Amino acid sequence: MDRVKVKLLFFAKSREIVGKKEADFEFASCTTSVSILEKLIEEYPELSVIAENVVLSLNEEYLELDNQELTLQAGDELAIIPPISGG
Amino acid sequence: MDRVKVKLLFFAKSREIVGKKEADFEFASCTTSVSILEKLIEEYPELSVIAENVVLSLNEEYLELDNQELTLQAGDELAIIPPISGG
Amino acid sequence: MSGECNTAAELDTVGPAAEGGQDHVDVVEDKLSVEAITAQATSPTSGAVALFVGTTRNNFDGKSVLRLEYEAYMPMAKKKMLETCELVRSKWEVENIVMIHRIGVVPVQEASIVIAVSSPHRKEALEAVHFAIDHVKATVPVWKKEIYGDESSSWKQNQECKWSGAHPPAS
Amino acid sequence: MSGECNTAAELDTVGPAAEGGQDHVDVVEDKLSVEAITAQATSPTSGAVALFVGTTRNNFDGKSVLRLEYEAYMPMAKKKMLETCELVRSKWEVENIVMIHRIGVVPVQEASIVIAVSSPHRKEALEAVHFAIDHVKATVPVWKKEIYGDESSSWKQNQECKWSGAHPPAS
Repeated sequence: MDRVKVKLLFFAKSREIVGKKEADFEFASCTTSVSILEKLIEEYPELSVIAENVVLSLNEEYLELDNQELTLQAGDELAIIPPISGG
Repeated sequence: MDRVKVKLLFFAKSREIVGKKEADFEFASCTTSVSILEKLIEEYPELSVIAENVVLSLNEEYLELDNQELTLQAGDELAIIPPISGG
Repeated sequence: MSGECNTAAELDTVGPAAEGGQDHVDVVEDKLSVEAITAQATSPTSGAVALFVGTTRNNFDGKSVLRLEYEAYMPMAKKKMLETCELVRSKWEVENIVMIHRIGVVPVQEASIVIAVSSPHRKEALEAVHFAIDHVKATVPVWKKEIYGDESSSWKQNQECKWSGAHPPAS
Repeated sequence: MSGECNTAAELDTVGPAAEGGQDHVDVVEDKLSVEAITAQATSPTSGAVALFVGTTRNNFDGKSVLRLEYEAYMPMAKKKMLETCELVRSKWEVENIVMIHRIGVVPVQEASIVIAVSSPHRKEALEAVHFAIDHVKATVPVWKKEIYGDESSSWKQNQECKWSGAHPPAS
Protein backbone atom coordinates (compact mmCIF):
# COMPACT_ATOMS: atom_id res chain seq x y z
CA MET A 1 0.00 0.00 0.00
CA ASP A 2 1.32 3.46 -0.89
CA ARG A 3 2.41 5.51 2.04
CA VAL A 4 2.76 9.28 2.00
CA LYS A 5 4.32 11.79 4.34
CA VAL A 6 1.98 14.57 5.48
CA LYS A 7 2.44 17.54 7.77
CA LEU A 8 0.55 17.41 11.07
CA LEU A 9 -0.53 20.62 12.81
CA PHE A 10 -1.58 20.79 16.47
CA PHE A 11 -3.53 23.68 17.91
CA ALA A 12 -4.71 24.83 21.33
CA LYS A 13 -5.32 21.91 23.70
CA SER A 14 -4.00 19.34 21.23
CA ARG A 15 -0.80 21.37 20.90
CA GLU A 16 -0.40 21.53 24.67
CA ILE A 17 -1.09 17.79 25.06
CA VAL A 18 1.31 16.71 22.34
CA GLY A 19 3.86 19.33 23.27
CA LYS A 20 4.55 20.52 19.75
CA LYS A 21 3.00 22.60 17.01
CA GLU A 22 3.76 20.33 14.10
CA ALA A 23 5.21 17.01 13.04
CA ASP A 24 5.71 14.89 9.92
CA PHE A 25 3.80 11.65 9.78
CA GLU A 26 3.29 8.79 7.34
CA PHE A 27 -0.12 7.44 6.47
CA ALA A 28 -1.43 5.02 3.89
CA SER A 29 -2.45 7.20 1.01
CA CYS A 30 -5.80 5.48 0.75
CA THR A 31 -7.50 5.85 4.12
CA THR A 32 -10.48 7.36 5.99
CA SER A 33 -10.72 10.20 8.48
CA VAL A 34 -11.64 7.78 11.28
CA SER A 35 -8.58 5.70 10.49
CA ILE A 36 -6.38 8.81 10.47
CA LEU A 37 -7.57 9.76 13.93
CA GLU A 38 -6.95 6.22 15.20
CA LYS A 39 -3.40 6.30 13.88
CA LEU A 40 -2.82 9.66 15.50
CA ILE A 41 -3.99 8.36 18.86
CA GLU A 42 -1.71 5.34 18.52
CA GLU A 43 1.20 7.70 17.96
CA TYR A 44 0.10 10.26 20.57
CA PRO A 45 -1.93 8.32 23.19
CA GLU A 46 -2.30 11.52 25.24
CA LEU A 47 -4.69 12.74 22.54
CA SER A 48 -7.25 10.12 23.53
CA VAL A 49 -8.62 12.39 26.27
CA ILE A 50 -9.88 14.82 23.63
CA ALA A 51 -10.61 12.33 20.86
CA GLU A 52 -14.35 12.62 21.35
CA ASN A 53 -14.22 16.34 20.73
CA VAL A 54 -11.92 16.96 17.82
CA VAL A 55 -12.26 17.12 14.10
CA LEU A 56 -9.56 17.09 11.47
CA SER A 57 -8.85 19.38 8.61
CA LEU A 58 -7.12 18.44 5.39
CA ASN A 59 -5.52 21.26 3.46
CA GLU A 60 -7.59 23.84 5.35
CA GLU A 61 -10.93 22.11 4.85
CA TYR A 62 -12.82 20.35 7.63
CA LEU A 63 -12.97 16.55 7.39
CA GLU A 64 -16.06 14.85 8.71
CA LEU A 65 -15.08 11.91 10.92
CA ASP A 66 -16.45 8.97 8.96
CA ASN A 67 -15.40 5.88 7.04
CA GLN A 68 -15.51 7.38 3.60
CA GLU A 69 -12.41 6.65 1.56
CA LEU A 70 -10.04 9.52 1.00
CA THR A 71 -6.71 9.86 -0.66
CA LEU A 72 -3.80 11.58 1.02
CA GLN A 73 -1.02 13.05 -1.03
CA ALA A 74 2.56 13.75 -0.03
CA GLY A 75 2.82 17.20 1.51
CA ASP A 76 -0.84 17.39 2.56
CA GLU A 77 -1.49 19.48 5.65
CA LEU A 78 -3.51 17.68 8.28
CA ALA A 79 -4.61 19.58 11.40
CA ILE A 80 -6.10 18.38 14.67
CA ILE A 81 -8.88 20.84 15.45
CA PRO A 82 -10.17 20.94 19.04
CA PRO A 83 -13.49 22.72 19.62
CA ILE A 84 -13.11 26.25 18.32
CA SER A 85 -13.69 29.30 20.50
CA GLY A 86 -12.95 32.36 18.40
CA GLY A 87 -15.02 35.49 18.08
CA MET B 1 -62.70 82.26 28.09
CA ASP B 2 -59.22 82.28 29.59
CA ARG B 3 -56.48 82.98 27.13
CA VAL B 4 -52.84 82.08 27.68
CA LYS B 5 -49.64 83.00 25.92
CA VAL B 6 -47.56 80.03 24.76
CA LYS B 7 -44.27 79.78 22.94
CA LEU B 8 -44.45 78.40 19.38
CA LEU B 9 -41.48 76.55 17.87
CA PHE B 10 -41.06 75.90 14.15
CA PHE B 11 -38.71 73.28 12.75
CA ALA B 12 -37.46 72.17 9.36
CA LYS B 13 -40.00 72.80 6.60
CA SER B 14 -42.41 74.61 8.94
CA ARG B 15 -39.57 76.93 9.99
CA GLU B 16 -38.72 77.66 6.37
CA ILE B 17 -42.36 78.27 5.45
CA VAL B 18 -43.08 80.57 8.37
CA GLY B 19 -39.69 82.21 8.15
CA LYS B 20 -38.92 82.10 11.86
CA LYS B 21 -37.88 79.69 14.55
CA GLU B 22 -40.24 80.79 17.25
CA ALA B 23 -43.08 83.12 18.13
CA ASP B 24 -45.41 83.91 21.01
CA PHE B 25 -49.08 83.16 20.49
CA GLU B 26 -52.30 83.33 22.46
CA PHE B 27 -54.75 80.46 22.63
CA ALA B 28 -57.83 79.71 24.65
CA SER B 29 -56.53 77.73 27.57
CA CYS B 30 -59.20 75.10 27.10
CA THR B 31 -58.85 73.76 23.59
CA THR B 32 -58.03 70.69 21.47
CA SER B 33 -55.03 69.83 19.30
CA VAL B 34 -57.14 70.05 16.13
CA SER B 35 -58.29 73.51 17.15
CA ILE B 36 -54.71 74.58 17.88
CA LEU B 37 -53.63 73.53 14.40
CA GLU B 38 -56.57 75.39 12.84
CA LYS B 39 -55.64 78.57 14.70
CA LEU B 40 -52.04 78.20 13.60
CA ILE B 41 -53.08 77.88 9.97
CA GLU B 42 -55.30 80.97 10.30
CA GLU B 43 -52.28 82.86 11.57
CA TYR B 44 -49.80 81.30 9.15
CA PRO B 45 -51.83 80.31 6.04
CA GLU B 46 -48.60 79.16 4.35
CA LEU B 47 -48.61 76.22 6.77
CA SER B 48 -51.69 74.75 5.11
CA VAL B 49 -49.52 73.04 2.47
CA ILE B 50 -48.05 70.78 5.14
CA ALA B 51 -51.05 70.59 7.45
CA GLU B 52 -51.83 67.03 6.41
CA ASN B 53 -48.40 65.90 7.48
CA VAL B 54 -47.58 67.53 10.76
CA VAL B 55 -48.13 66.76 14.39
CA LEU B 56 -47.74 69.02 17.38
CA SER B 57 -45.83 68.64 20.57
CA LEU B 58 -46.71 70.21 23.88
CA ASN B 59 -43.87 70.62 26.35
CA GLU B 60 -41.78 68.05 24.48
CA GLU B 61 -44.49 65.40 24.23
CA TYR B 62 -46.28 64.49 21.02
CA LEU B 63 -49.91 65.56 20.77
CA GLU B 64 -52.24 63.35 18.79
CA LEU B 65 -54.34 65.46 16.45
CA ASP B 66 -57.84 64.91 17.81
CA ASN B 67 -60.73 66.66 19.50
CA GLN B 68 -59.89 65.68 23.04
CA GLU B 69 -59.97 68.62 25.44
CA LEU B 70 -56.65 69.84 26.68
CA THR B 71 -55.60 72.71 28.88
CA LEU B 72 -52.82 75.05 27.89
CA GLN B 73 -50.91 76.98 30.50
CA ALA B 74 -49.02 80.21 30.16
CA GLY B 75 -45.45 79.53 29.09
CA ASP B 76 -46.23 76.16 27.52
CA GLU B 77 -43.96 75.21 24.62
CA LEU B 78 -45.86 74.18 21.52
CA ALA B 79 -43.93 72.87 18.51
CA ILE B 80 -44.98 72.22 14.92
CA ILE B 81 -43.40 68.90 14.00
CA PRO B 82 -43.13 68.04 10.30
CA PRO B 83 -42.36 64.40 9.42
CA ILE B 84 -39.13 63.48 11.17
CA SER B 85 -36.10 62.21 9.30
CA GLY B 86 -33.36 61.69 11.84
CA GLY B 87 -31.08 58.71 12.20
CA MET C 1 -23.64 70.78 23.04
CA SER C 2 -23.32 69.71 26.65
CA GLY C 3 -23.36 66.00 27.35
CA GLU C 4 -26.30 64.44 29.07
CA CYS C 5 -25.35 61.39 31.01
CA ASN C 6 -27.95 59.67 33.09
CA THR C 7 -27.50 56.47 34.96
CA ALA C 8 -30.43 54.36 33.96
CA ALA C 9 -31.49 54.12 37.57
CA GLU C 10 -32.37 57.80 37.47
CA LEU C 11 -35.11 57.18 34.95
CA ASP C 12 -38.66 57.03 36.17
CA THR C 13 -39.13 53.41 35.27
CA VAL C 14 -36.85 51.05 37.10
CA GLY C 15 -36.21 47.89 35.14
CA PRO C 16 -33.14 45.75 34.55
CA ALA C 17 -31.56 49.15 34.00
CA ALA C 18 -31.17 49.50 37.73
CA GLU C 19 -28.46 46.84 37.65
CA GLY C 20 -25.98 49.54 36.79
CA GLY C 21 -25.97 50.06 33.03
CA GLN C 22 -25.74 53.62 31.79
CA ASP C 23 -27.71 55.49 29.18
CA HIS C 24 -25.81 58.22 27.44
CA VAL C 25 -27.59 60.26 24.77
CA ASP C 26 -26.54 63.47 23.10
CA VAL C 27 -27.04 65.70 20.08
CA VAL C 28 -23.82 67.36 18.91
CA GLU C 29 -22.49 69.44 16.03
CA ASP C 30 -19.10 67.75 15.88
CA LYS C 31 -17.88 64.80 13.88
CA LEU C 32 -18.72 61.56 15.68
CA SER C 33 -15.97 59.26 16.94
CA VAL C 34 -16.99 55.63 16.62
CA GLU C 35 -13.96 54.70 18.72
CA ALA C 36 -14.92 56.98 21.61
CA ILE C 37 -18.54 55.88 21.49
CA THR C 38 -17.54 52.21 21.47
CA ALA C 39 -15.23 52.81 24.41
CA GLN C 40 -18.04 54.52 26.30
CA ALA C 41 -20.37 51.57 25.71
CA THR C 42 -17.79 48.89 26.51
CA SER C 43 -17.69 47.50 30.01
CA PRO C 44 -15.54 44.88 31.74
CA THR C 45 -18.62 42.77 32.48
CA SER C 46 -19.82 42.77 28.87
CA GLY C 47 -18.56 40.51 26.09
CA ALA C 48 -20.23 42.27 23.22
CA VAL C 49 -20.84 45.70 21.78
CA ALA C 50 -23.16 46.07 18.80
CA LEU C 51 -23.17 49.33 16.87
CA PHE C 52 -25.17 51.06 14.23
CA VAL C 53 -23.61 53.91 12.26
CA GLY C 54 -25.83 55.91 9.91
CA THR C 55 -23.83 57.63 7.17
CA THR C 56 -24.59 60.12 4.41
CA ARG C 57 -25.10 58.45 1.03
CA ASN C 58 -23.92 60.19 -2.13
CA ASN C 59 -27.12 59.45 -4.02
CA PHE C 60 -30.88 59.35 -3.74
CA ASP C 61 -33.20 58.14 -6.49
CA GLY C 62 -30.45 58.54 -9.02
CA LYS C 63 -29.68 62.12 -7.94
CA SER C 64 -26.25 62.96 -6.58
CA VAL C 65 -26.31 64.13 -2.96
CA LEU C 66 -23.71 66.70 -1.89
CA ARG C 67 -24.42 66.73 1.83
CA LEU C 68 -27.14 66.48 4.45
CA GLU C 69 -28.19 69.20 6.85
CA TYR C 70 -29.73 68.12 10.12
CA GLU C 71 -31.62 70.08 12.74
CA ALA C 72 -33.13 68.91 16.02
CA TYR C 73 -35.66 69.95 18.60
CA MET C 74 -32.80 69.50 21.00
CA PRO C 75 -34.34 68.86 24.44
CA MET C 76 -37.20 66.79 23.06
CA ALA C 77 -34.79 64.78 20.88
CA LYS C 78 -32.72 63.87 23.94
CA LYS C 79 -35.87 63.02 25.86
CA LYS C 80 -37.10 60.70 23.10
CA MET C 81 -33.67 59.10 22.83
CA LEU C 82 -33.72 58.37 26.57
CA GLU C 83 -37.21 56.90 26.18
CA THR C 84 -35.80 54.61 23.47
CA CYS C 85 -33.11 53.49 25.94
CA GLU C 86 -35.76 52.76 28.53
CA LEU C 87 -37.78 50.73 26.07
CA VAL C 88 -34.67 48.77 25.03
CA ARG C 89 -34.03 47.92 28.68
CA SER C 90 -37.60 46.72 29.11
CA LYS C 91 -36.99 44.21 26.30
CA TRP C 92 -33.33 43.12 26.59
CA GLU C 93 -30.76 42.70 29.33
CA VAL C 94 -28.19 45.14 28.10
CA GLU C 95 -25.47 47.00 29.92
CA ASN C 96 -24.64 50.42 28.45
CA ILE C 97 -26.46 52.31 25.72
CA VAL C 98 -24.80 55.22 23.93
CA MET C 99 -26.72 57.14 21.31
CA ILE C 100 -25.28 60.27 19.71
CA HIS C 101 -26.90 62.22 16.87
CA ARG C 102 -24.94 64.76 14.90
CA ILE C 103 -26.69 67.87 13.55
CA GLY C 104 -25.63 70.62 11.15
CA VAL C 105 -23.91 69.71 7.91
CA VAL C 106 -22.96 66.04 7.53
CA PRO C 107 -20.87 65.45 4.39
CA VAL C 108 -21.06 62.28 2.31
CA GLN C 109 -19.65 59.20 4.05
CA GLU C 110 -19.66 60.81 7.51
CA ALA C 111 -21.87 59.58 10.35
CA SER C 112 -25.08 61.32 11.39
CA ILE C 113 -25.82 58.87 14.19
CA VAL C 114 -24.00 56.22 16.19
CA ILE C 115 -25.79 53.86 18.55
CA ALA C 116 -23.75 51.44 20.65
CA VAL C 117 -25.14 48.83 23.04
CA SER C 118 -23.14 46.48 25.24
CA SER C 119 -24.35 43.28 26.87
CA PRO C 120 -22.83 40.23 28.55
CA HIS C 121 -23.83 38.05 25.58
CA ARG C 122 -24.04 39.17 21.99
CA LYS C 123 -27.62 38.35 21.00
CA GLU C 124 -29.08 41.01 23.29
CA ALA C 125 -26.79 43.79 22.06
CA LEU C 126 -27.36 42.91 18.41
CA GLU C 127 -31.14 42.80 18.70
CA ALA C 128 -31.25 45.89 20.89
CA VAL C 129 -29.27 48.08 18.52
CA HIS C 130 -31.53 47.10 15.63
CA PHE C 131 -34.62 47.96 17.62
CA ALA C 132 -33.05 51.19 18.87
CA ILE C 133 -32.33 52.67 15.45
CA ASP C 134 -35.80 51.71 14.19
CA HIS C 135 -37.38 53.38 17.21
CA VAL C 136 -35.22 56.50 16.92
CA LYS C 137 -36.25 56.89 13.28
CA ALA C 138 -39.90 56.75 14.31
CA THR C 139 -39.87 59.01 17.35
CA VAL C 140 -36.92 61.40 17.71
CA PRO C 141 -37.61 64.95 16.44
CA VAL C 142 -34.66 65.44 14.11
CA TRP C 143 -34.95 66.60 10.50
CA LYS C 144 -32.73 66.06 7.52
CA LYS C 145 -32.50 68.07 4.34
CA GLU C 146 -30.82 66.56 1.31
CA ILE C 147 -28.78 68.97 -0.78
CA TYR C 148 -28.35 67.78 -4.37
CA GLY C 149 -25.71 68.34 -7.00
CA ASP C 150 -27.66 71.27 -8.51
CA GLU C 151 -28.03 72.83 -5.00
CA SER C 152 -31.75 72.03 -4.99
CA SER C 153 -32.84 70.42 -1.75
CA SER C 154 -35.54 68.37 -0.11
CA TRP C 155 -36.69 67.73 3.45
CA LYS C 156 -36.74 63.99 3.96
CA GLN C 157 -39.36 61.90 5.74
CA ASN C 158 -38.55 58.66 7.52
CA GLN C 159 -40.74 55.77 6.40
CA GLU C 160 -41.01 54.94 10.10
CA CYS C 161 -42.64 58.31 10.85
CA LYS C 162 -46.36 57.79 11.24
CA TRP C 163 -47.37 61.26 10.07
CA SER C 164 -45.15 61.39 6.99
CA GLY C 165 -46.49 61.56 3.45
CA ALA C 166 -45.28 57.97 3.11
CA HIS C 167 -48.38 57.03 5.14
CA PRO C 168 -51.15 58.89 3.33
CA PRO C 169 -54.57 58.72 4.98
CA ALA C 170 -56.74 56.14 3.23
CA SER C 171 -59.21 58.15 1.16
CA MET D 1 0.19 39.79 9.92
CA SER D 2 -0.13 40.85 6.32
CA GLY D 3 -3.52 42.11 5.22
CA GLU D 4 -5.62 40.07 2.86
CA CYS D 5 -7.87 42.16 0.75
CA ASN D 6 -9.96 40.49 -1.88
CA THR D 7 -12.51 42.14 -4.02
CA ALA D 8 -15.55 40.00 -3.68
CA ALA D 9 -15.59 39.48 -7.41
CA GLU D 10 -12.41 37.44 -7.09
CA LEU D 11 -14.22 34.79 -5.08
CA ASP D 12 -15.27 31.64 -6.85
CA THR D 13 -18.94 32.23 -6.44
CA VAL D 14 -20.22 35.34 -8.12
CA GLY D 15 -23.27 36.76 -6.41
CA PRO D 16 -24.45 40.27 -5.62
CA ALA D 17 -20.87 40.63 -4.45
CA ALA D 18 -19.82 41.25 -8.00
CA GLU D 19 -21.48 44.68 -7.82
CA GLY D 20 -18.33 46.01 -6.28
CA GLY D 21 -18.37 45.44 -2.53
CA GLN D 22 -15.14 44.37 -0.89
CA ASP D 23 -14.38 41.61 1.58
CA HIS D 24 -11.51 42.32 3.89
CA VAL D 25 -10.56 39.69 6.45
CA ASP D 26 -7.49 39.46 8.63
CA VAL D 27 -6.00 37.93 11.75
CA VAL D 28 -3.65 40.29 13.59
CA GLU D 29 -1.74 40.55 16.85
CA ASP D 30 -2.33 44.25 17.36
CA LYS D 31 -5.03 46.13 19.18
CA LEU D 32 -8.06 46.59 16.93
CA SER D 33 -9.20 50.04 15.87
CA VAL D 34 -12.97 50.22 15.61
CA GLU D 35 -12.59 53.61 13.93
CA ALA D 36 -10.29 52.30 11.19
CA ILE D 37 -12.45 49.22 10.61
CA THR D 38 -15.59 51.36 10.39
CA ALA D 39 -13.86 53.67 7.92
CA GLN D 40 -12.82 50.69 5.83
CA ALA D 41 -16.39 49.38 5.69
CA THR D 42 -18.00 52.76 5.01
CA SER D 43 -18.73 53.69 1.43
CA PRO D 44 -20.27 56.75 -0.21
CA THR D 45 -23.06 54.60 -1.67
CA SER D 46 -24.00 53.07 1.69
CA GLY D 47 -26.17 54.67 4.33
CA ALA D 48 -25.49 52.21 7.13
CA VAL D 49 -22.66 50.38 8.82
CA ALA D 50 -23.49 47.75 11.42
CA LEU D 51 -20.72 46.47 13.69
CA PHE D 52 -20.11 43.73 16.15
CA VAL D 53 -17.28 44.06 18.65
CA GLY D 54 -16.42 41.07 20.83
CA THR D 55 -14.64 42.08 24.03
CA THR D 56 -12.95 40.25 26.89
CA ARG D 57 -15.20 39.91 29.95
CA ASN D 58 -13.70 40.12 33.41
CA ASN D 59 -15.64 37.12 34.69
CA PHE D 60 -16.82 33.65 33.82
CA ASP D 61 -19.09 31.54 35.98
CA GLY D 62 -18.27 33.71 38.98
CA LYS D 63 -14.50 33.40 38.44
CA SER D 64 -12.48 36.51 37.73
CA VAL D 65 -10.83 36.49 34.30
CA LEU D 66 -7.47 38.24 33.93
CA ARG D 67 -7.10 37.97 30.18
CA LEU D 68 -7.73 35.81 27.15
CA GLU D 69 -5.11 34.21 24.94
CA TYR D 70 -6.08 33.49 21.35
CA GLU D 71 -4.41 31.38 18.71
CA ALA D 72 -5.45 30.72 15.12
CA TYR D 73 -4.85 28.30 12.29
CA MET D 74 -4.02 31.42 10.35
CA PRO D 75 -4.56 30.56 6.66
CA MET D 76 -7.58 28.37 7.34
CA ALA D 77 -9.08 31.03 9.63
CA LYS D 78 -8.85 33.63 6.86
CA LYS D 79 -10.29 31.16 4.39
CA LYS D 80 -13.27 30.43 6.63
CA MET D 81 -13.79 34.14 7.27
CA LEU D 82 -13.91 34.74 3.51
CA GLU D 83 -16.40 31.89 3.19
CA THR D 84 -18.55 33.64 5.80
CA CYS D 85 -18.40 36.82 3.68
CA GLU D 86 -19.49 34.85 0.65
CA LEU D 87 -22.39 33.34 2.52
CA VAL D 88 -23.45 36.77 3.81
CA ARG D 89 -23.49 38.05 0.22
CA SER D 90 -25.64 35.13 -0.89
CA LYS D 91 -28.24 36.20 1.69
CA TRP D 92 -28.13 40.01 1.86
CA GLU D 93 -27.33 42.89 -0.47
CA VAL D 94 -24.43 44.37 1.40
CA GLU D 95 -21.58 46.53 0.24
CA ASN D 96 -18.34 46.04 2.20
CA ILE D 97 -17.54 43.42 4.80
CA VAL D 98 -14.58 43.84 7.15
CA MET D 99 -13.76 41.12 9.64
CA ILE D 100 -10.64 41.30 11.79
CA HIS D 101 -9.74 38.82 14.53
CA ARG D 102 -7.06 39.62 17.06
CA ILE D 103 -4.88 36.82 18.45
CA GLY D 104 -2.34 36.66 21.29
CA VAL D 105 -3.18 38.21 24.64
CA VAL D 106 -6.40 40.23 24.75
CA PRO D 107 -6.81 42.03 28.09
CA VAL D 108 -10.16 42.63 29.75
CA GLN D 109 -12.37 45.14 27.91
CA GLU D 110 -10.31 45.02 24.70
CA ALA D 111 -11.70 43.66 21.43
CA SER D 112 -10.89 40.20 20.09
CA ILE D 113 -12.97 40.61 16.95
CA VAL D 114 -14.60 43.39 14.99
CA ILE D 115 -16.99 42.74 12.13
CA ALA D 116 -18.33 45.67 10.12
CA VAL D 117 -20.83 45.47 7.26
CA SER D 118 -22.09 48.36 5.15
CA SER D 119 -25.21 48.43 3.00
CA PRO D 120 -27.34 51.04 1.25
CA HIS D 121 -30.18 50.45 3.76
CA ARG D 122 -29.75 49.50 7.38
CA LYS D 123 -31.75 46.28 7.69
CA GLU D 124 -29.34 44.31 5.52
CA ALA D 125 -26.22 45.44 7.39
CA LEU D 126 -27.79 44.77 10.80
CA GLU D 127 -28.98 41.28 9.90
CA ALA D 128 -25.77 40.43 8.07
CA VAL D 129 -23.49 41.33 10.96
CA HIS D 130 -25.57 39.19 13.34
CA PHE D 131 -25.36 36.23 10.98
CA ALA D 132 -21.65 36.80 10.37
CA ILE D 133 -20.58 36.63 14.01
CA ASP D 134 -22.72 33.54 14.59
CA HIS D 135 -21.15 31.85 11.57
CA VAL D 136 -17.61 32.85 12.53
CA LYS D 137 -18.13 31.35 15.99
CA ALA D 138 -19.20 28.07 14.40
CA THR D 139 -16.60 27.72 11.66
CA VAL D 140 -13.40 29.76 12.02
CA PRO D 141 -10.47 27.83 13.56
CA VAL D 142 -9.47 30.18 16.37
CA TRP D 143 -9.04 29.13 19.99
CA LYS D 144 -9.34 31.04 23.22
CA LYS D 145 -7.87 30.23 26.59
CA GLU D 146 -9.25 31.95 29.65
CA ILE D 147 -6.69 32.87 32.30
CA TYR D 148 -8.24 33.24 35.74
CA GLY D 149 -7.29 35.25 38.81
CA ASP D 150 -5.35 32.31 40.29
CA GLU D 151 -3.47 31.84 36.96
CA SER D 152 -5.35 28.60 36.30
CA SER D 153 -6.70 28.45 32.76
CA SER D 154 -9.19 26.78 30.51
CA TRP D 155 -9.59 26.29 26.76
CA LYS D 156 -13.03 27.52 25.85
CA GLN D 157 -15.51 25.93 23.44
CA ASN D 158 -18.05 27.93 21.47
CA GLN D 159 -21.59 26.68 21.89
CA GLU D 160 -21.89 27.13 18.14
CA CYS D 161 -19.10 24.60 17.52
CA LYS D 162 -20.64 21.28 16.48
CA TRP D 163 -17.85 19.10 17.86
CA SER D 164 -17.56 20.78 21.24
CA GLY D 165 -18.37 19.08 24.51
CA ALA D 166 -21.43 21.31 24.63
CA HIS D 167 -22.90 18.95 22.00
CA PRO D 168 -22.19 15.51 23.47
CA PRO D 169 -23.08 12.60 21.22
CA ALA D 170 -26.40 11.09 22.26
CA SER D 171 -25.52 7.89 24.12
